[in-house]
Amino acid sequence: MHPLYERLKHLFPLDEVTEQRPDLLFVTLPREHLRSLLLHLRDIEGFSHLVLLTAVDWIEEGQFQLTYLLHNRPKAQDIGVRIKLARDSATMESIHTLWPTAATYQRELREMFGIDFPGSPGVEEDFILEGWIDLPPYRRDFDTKKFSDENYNHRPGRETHDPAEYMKQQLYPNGL
Amino acid sequence: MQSKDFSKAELQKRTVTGPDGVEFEVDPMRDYFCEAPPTVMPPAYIKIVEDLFNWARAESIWILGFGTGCGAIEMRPLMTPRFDAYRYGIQWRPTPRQANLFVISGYLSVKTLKRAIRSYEQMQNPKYVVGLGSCTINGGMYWDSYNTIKRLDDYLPVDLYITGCMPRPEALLQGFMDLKKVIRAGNAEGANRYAENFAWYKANQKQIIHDWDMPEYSW
Amino acid sequence: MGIFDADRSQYPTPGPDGSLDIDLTSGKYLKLWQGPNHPGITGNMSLELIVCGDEVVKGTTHVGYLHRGFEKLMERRTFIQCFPIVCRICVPEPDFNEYCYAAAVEELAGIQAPERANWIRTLILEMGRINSYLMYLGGQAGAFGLGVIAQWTTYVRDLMLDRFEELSGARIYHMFILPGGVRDGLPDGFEQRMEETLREIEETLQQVYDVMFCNAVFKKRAVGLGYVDPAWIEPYGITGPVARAAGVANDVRKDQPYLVYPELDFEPVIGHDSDLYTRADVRRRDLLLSVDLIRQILAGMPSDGPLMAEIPSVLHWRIPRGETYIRGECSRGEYGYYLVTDGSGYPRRVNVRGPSYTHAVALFERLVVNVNISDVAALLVSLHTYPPEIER
Amino acid sequence: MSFDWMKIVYALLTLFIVVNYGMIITAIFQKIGARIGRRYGIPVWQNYADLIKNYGLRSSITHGTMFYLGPVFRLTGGVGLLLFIPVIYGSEIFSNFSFAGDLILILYFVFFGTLGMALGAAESGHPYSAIGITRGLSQVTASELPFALAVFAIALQYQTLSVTEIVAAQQGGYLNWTLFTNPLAVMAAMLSFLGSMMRPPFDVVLAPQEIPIGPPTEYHSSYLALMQTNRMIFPIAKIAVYVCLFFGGAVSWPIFFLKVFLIYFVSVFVGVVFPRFRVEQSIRWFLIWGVPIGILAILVA
Repeated sequence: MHPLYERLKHLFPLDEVTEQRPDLLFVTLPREHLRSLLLHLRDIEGFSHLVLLTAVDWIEEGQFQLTYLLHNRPKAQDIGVRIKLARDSATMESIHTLWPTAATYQRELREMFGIDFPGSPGVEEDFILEGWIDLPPYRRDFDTKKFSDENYNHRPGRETHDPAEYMKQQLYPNGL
Repeated sequence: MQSKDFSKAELQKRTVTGPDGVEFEVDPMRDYFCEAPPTVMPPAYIKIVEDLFNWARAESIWILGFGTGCGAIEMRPLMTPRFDAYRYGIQWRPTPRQANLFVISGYLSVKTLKRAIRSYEQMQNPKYVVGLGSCTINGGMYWDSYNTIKRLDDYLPVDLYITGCMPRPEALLQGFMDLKKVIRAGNAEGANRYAENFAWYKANQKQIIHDWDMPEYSW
Repeated sequence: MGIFDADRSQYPTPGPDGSLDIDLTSGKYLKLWQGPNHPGITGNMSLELIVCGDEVVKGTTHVGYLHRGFEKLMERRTFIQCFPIVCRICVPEPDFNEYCYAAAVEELAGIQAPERANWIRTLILEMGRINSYLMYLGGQAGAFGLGVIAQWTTYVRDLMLDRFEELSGARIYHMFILPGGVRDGLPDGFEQRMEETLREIEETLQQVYDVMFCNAVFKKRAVGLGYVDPAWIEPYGITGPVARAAGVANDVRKDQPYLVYPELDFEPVIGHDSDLYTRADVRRRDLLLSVDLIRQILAGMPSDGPLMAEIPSVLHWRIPRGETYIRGECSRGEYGYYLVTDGSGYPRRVNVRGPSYTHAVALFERLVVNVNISDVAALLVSLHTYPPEIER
Repeated sequence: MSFDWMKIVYALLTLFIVVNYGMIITAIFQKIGARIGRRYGIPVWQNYADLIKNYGLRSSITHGTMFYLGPVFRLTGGVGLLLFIPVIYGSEIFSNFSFAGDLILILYFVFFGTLGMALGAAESGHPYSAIGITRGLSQVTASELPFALAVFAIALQYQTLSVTEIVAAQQGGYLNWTLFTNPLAVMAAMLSFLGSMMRPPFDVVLAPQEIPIGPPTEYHSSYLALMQTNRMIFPIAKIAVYVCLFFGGAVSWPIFFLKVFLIYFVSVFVGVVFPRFRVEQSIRWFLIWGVPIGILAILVA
């Protein structure tokens, strides 16, 4: 197993671990240990660069996955920390005190996924959208095509085919 | 969901104390925005004067320097040695007051559309709009996006579309040449069309821009 | 203290949490908006500046004018349908989107791109880097009112676009690097025409150096402006030339070599003063480095071999559940794609990590404080931000 | 003393010639700038088209009385300056309204336009206008200092306040020009000249990338056209002052055109290859380089 994982597994209750590449490790962690793990990684393991913070909507499982991706430049190592949140009333503690730049990511997540980060600077303000009236758009249950059809006037004449269906008809006219 | 309240604190009516200690009332909605709707401006009465003006308008096209989308990237080549649009009397103005031509360079997100309309309304009659790229015509690549408009001519009076994704500078030059013909023939009356159908345009704009800090009346 | 230094006592003092209490009605401050319709702003974004006299007390970046929801759109497109739209995320340097997306899909699908395709990919990425830097040099000089540099650099950039055109058929959106390989090989005589273009670029860069970097007025304005403390690099996630100008050899091409970079001979360009002038100089030298790399690539490229790996039929292309992150060094810094798949024919989630995201928002808001209003545009340009990659 | 009404007609003729010359010379200089950027450049008649178009715009909004008067004041500055200098020395027709103390009036008119602009721009209410005009006034004040000093120096040198007499004193060979008799004053004045031409490195007032585009931000249609007209007249008028005071005047139109072109070219030559100063840098530059030379010129005289 990955040497980094060997060092971490005694300290933190890591769940699912994926070694994607020799230099990229993903670990899953209960949410209450996030801050201590990030501090450990930043200050002791040298993962001092927050590459990104984003979310994935696993709507089937009723969960949001938050991914904190950290990078250790001297060792050329990346680690992604996965946190699972319940999809309804999703809130998470803010890490803007560890990395000031995380505030921007948290603003975006709040707007695009509806995940709240209480205490993060400016998290209440509009970041990208303005006057948004529907579900947060990056959630899986928000259908962008439906929204676009309902709200915008389309110019007639554009024929849309479901590409898979269309190509099936083109390639296999007699059925698969 | 439509009833969401977008009123902002800085736009509320309030009493402020000036630096000299005098108190006065501020109503930003009324004080900061012009309330007069645009009016139709007829062409000059004498034909030869109008023709002269149309010639000058065609020969001196001042573009508003507002790159709304990716099309803005081809603007710099357009103004530099290889394509050099200055040869045709085309130049950039940084302020909408002095510009005549608004090039919508690509898709408009709703947030930009609001600014684009404001900029357009600040321009002086006669003014022209050129839509650049497929995305202004029918949404192009972003036909199913939740944040971009699909037909520009519902919101602003478009004089000319230039197709492509993205249009090459040659296409832009050709488009400007065509626009010149339209102007010289006296057919570029987009501003008057906008004034005549103001209610229709506003209704279209209102349909998608939900957060609009303008007085209710010009809505 | 010089006679023109401002009296700091009239400025607001930040509260314990760093927030400023600014009373705009006091008449002491003026709120200014720069952009989105402003010639000094790179692209379509806006800055909300609160100034006191000539100096900025507080600056806020507002983005979102270019948001098209790519990350959402890709969730409802198949893997191959995503390929033509990814390049539209970052307009001035689209190739990195194509490469990162292709590499992420290849990794999760277990496809190995052929050797020759990797060489061509590297070539394209370096060509795109040159374009981007040429654009930057013009913009940086233009922000100080030196318009002639933009004319020269855009002229040679057009020559580079010609090379792109003969390679891929398009000037801006090349759509050349697709998952599995590249679309085509090099056309006949490409090396020779490329060499001519490179010579022209070097010549122009020499002139740019003479007129811009040796110019007393440019130095007077640029030296010492916008100092980025090396201690900020980690907290603010600074990468690329901004970090290299601060003396940190932060270059993904060297740190985590991808494509054929391990076979090329180069050293990351670094500077030491970390001000606007150094950043411009680092980018100029990096441009020369790219010229050199292109020569090495053309010399080392295998002349034949497959260009595309076998990819599954696009109708049945499913990728098993997994997630990965691919990074590359674009002209602004670290560019990365975070791709999550769920076993279906569509990506579950794509997240684009552009360097401008941190540079233009958190870092810029920090840097702009106490900067003279004349220098705001130049400062923004010196971070080399492209708004479309902030909001996608 | 009876007033000669024909003088008004003659002055208008001068104005006409200068406006057209200004239109063409400006276009030519833009073309030269374009050639340095490897471009072809605008057609020579471009300025006429721009002007007609701006006069021909149908709508024009206003921000108040002073908004109207700003461009008018500005134009008055240019025209007034022109009317009180003997453009062509020795010519009955083109010596305009020059009189004994006109040097003082000229100094005043050089400044007048900017002051008028300040009123108009302030009324327009755009923050960038306000910033631009603050910059404009500070820079004009700083750049006027060396010019004023140079003018005092040559007034002392020639012991007169009449431009016509100063020109007369310079006739009879190159070596009689102030350029050679009092090089320090000319140097100070030329430094000031660079500052007043609104070209880099001293174009802080317009500075499109910083404060688009300063005082005229809100101006448009016929207001802008008036200001454009002034931009054609004012530089030529200002250079005409320089020709008269420092470069031996002009005895015929071709000589006038040639001298104006060459002097104008100095500012263009400097302008194309320099970025712009910040406003305090430019003020400092005038105080450090211009003023001492001007004081030296007075001491020498």
